[in-house]
Amino acid sequence: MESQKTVPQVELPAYKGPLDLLLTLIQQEKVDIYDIPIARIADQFVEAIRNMGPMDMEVTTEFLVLAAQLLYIKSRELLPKPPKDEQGQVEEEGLRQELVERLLAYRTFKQAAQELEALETSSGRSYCREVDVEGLLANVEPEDPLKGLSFDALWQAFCRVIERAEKGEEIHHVEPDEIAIDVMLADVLRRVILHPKGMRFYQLMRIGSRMEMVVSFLALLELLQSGKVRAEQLTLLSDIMLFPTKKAWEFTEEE
Amino acid sequence: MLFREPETAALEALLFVAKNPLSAELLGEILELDVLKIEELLHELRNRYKGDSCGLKLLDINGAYILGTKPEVARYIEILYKQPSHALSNAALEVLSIIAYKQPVTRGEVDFIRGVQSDRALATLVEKGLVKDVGRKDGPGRPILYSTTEQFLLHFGLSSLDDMPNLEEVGLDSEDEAASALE
Amino acid sequence: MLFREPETAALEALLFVAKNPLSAELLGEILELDVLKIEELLHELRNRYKGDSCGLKLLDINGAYILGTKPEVARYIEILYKQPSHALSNAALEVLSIIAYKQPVTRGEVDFIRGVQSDRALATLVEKGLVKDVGRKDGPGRPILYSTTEQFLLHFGLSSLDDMPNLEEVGLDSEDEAASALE
Repeated sequence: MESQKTVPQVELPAYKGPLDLLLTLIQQEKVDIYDIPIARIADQFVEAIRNMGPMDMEVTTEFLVLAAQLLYIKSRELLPKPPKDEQGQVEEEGLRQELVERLLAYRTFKQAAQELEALETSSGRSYCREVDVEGLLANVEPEDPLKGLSFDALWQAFCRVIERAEKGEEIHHVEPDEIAIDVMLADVLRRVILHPKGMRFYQLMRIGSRMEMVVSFLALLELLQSGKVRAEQLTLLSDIMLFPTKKAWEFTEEE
Repeated sequence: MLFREPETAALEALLFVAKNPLSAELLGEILELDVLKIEELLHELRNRYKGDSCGLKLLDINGAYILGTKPEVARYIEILYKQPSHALSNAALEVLSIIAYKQPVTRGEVDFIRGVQSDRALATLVEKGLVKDVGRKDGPGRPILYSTTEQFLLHFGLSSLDDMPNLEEVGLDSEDEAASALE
Repeated sequence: MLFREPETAALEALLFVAKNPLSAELLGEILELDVLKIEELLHELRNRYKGDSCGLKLLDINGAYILGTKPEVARYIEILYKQPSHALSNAALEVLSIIAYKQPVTRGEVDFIRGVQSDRALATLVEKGLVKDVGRKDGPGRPILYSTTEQFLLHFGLSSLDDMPNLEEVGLDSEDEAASALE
């Protein structure tokens, strides 16, 4: 066949796939992609695969699949068409149409790839530096985490702790008659610790109920007994002053 | 031209040490200048690098800036790094062009358009940092979706994806149809 | 001055991308120029970078060359890369104040005084170097004891902990009252 003579020009490893080969054959034939002479092109395609020699199995399979498709379309076209076989007609058109669309899409991206290649040579291949940030900052002192913090701010933070202890939120939210002795114990000890110069016993009262006074007093007795709090009364009628002792800080072991 | 010299110097140094491209806003914050002024100084730098004896270039990537080398000197850098020219193979370029125009896209979609398996070319592109995994597509098998990276823009000297050459409209339309047939 | 422009550009690019300083010999090999010529081009580059609006500098490190930034612009680079230091949280300040007044102190003690858990705030303080582990308390569990660091003293301009305002002196209202009642 005449067409077979054109085939050997094809350098196969250059093909990026069966669509690429098909497209090349069509271009060599200088025919319209919408009007492919299927019979001729199919033969050329098959011949080209035959000349490929041993290749990657997967790639070969892909070429064979397309070859089979081309041969199928060719056979449909060669067969005399039964006049009433409209479905066959539609199917054949559909196969051809699908092939054309795939070819067009492939051609578009093949062209885009060529444009990218041109860009790669002309404007691309810019290199940036590999930046070693740690090296850059090796001589930089880490920023002071206390930057802008005054002693006053630290003091205020401490006052917040004291205020919170004074408020004794967990005490307020519980009905006085439910105040558990151990909750009160911790509350009293915390407040005494925060008043190293002493606090009056009555300062412990927040609600002023009899129950609160009783529970506070029981808690205080226990703290006195364990030696964590020291009580002083200068004169008989003066207030009872409460002081933390060194042992006051031994609470963690009990927790 | 003569004022703002220290700021221009600082700007150049920032673009030199940047790990990633820096936006004009961030540069403005650091240099305490408004964005317009930054753009002006960037313009000045760009002009400075135009000279043939200058090997650097101001890269604009998605509206952020960084210094890079000119394409003309690429081969010397490749010698220094003992890398063969990192130009891409034809297959890789095809896969890349499909991903660039249709992103995010799955390997199956790329394979369909090319009519051939693209796994090896795709792996090369991922390895070179030109393409990355951006998640999974809903549907059977939940295949990985791929998109191009900033490195892709750098490699081709593009400022953004909008700078990509236009595809033939016809080609894209029919291609969309074909791809949808796959989905 | 006007010849060897492409080589000068390539030289600059090589010095730009280099990870380590490059010897004149290596540069000569890559650019196919003799070492004398390389020295000449390096001299040209060095002059180019002298301008005040230039933030780059040719560094000569033991006879090998690389691009770097000028010392004048260092502070901007620090701004670019420095982790914004987060101000200490209220919880961290409270913990710090308790440790400052009652050191050495265990976490359990701090928790007790604050009436809430302090582990995260304490970890932050240790990480920032304001508080440190100074041993273990005798007793069950041998809990870790914490104290403030020198950095803490330095910041507040205290030469030692004895310089801390006295808790008794600074005074709380109720506490003052109590104290005066005592006297």
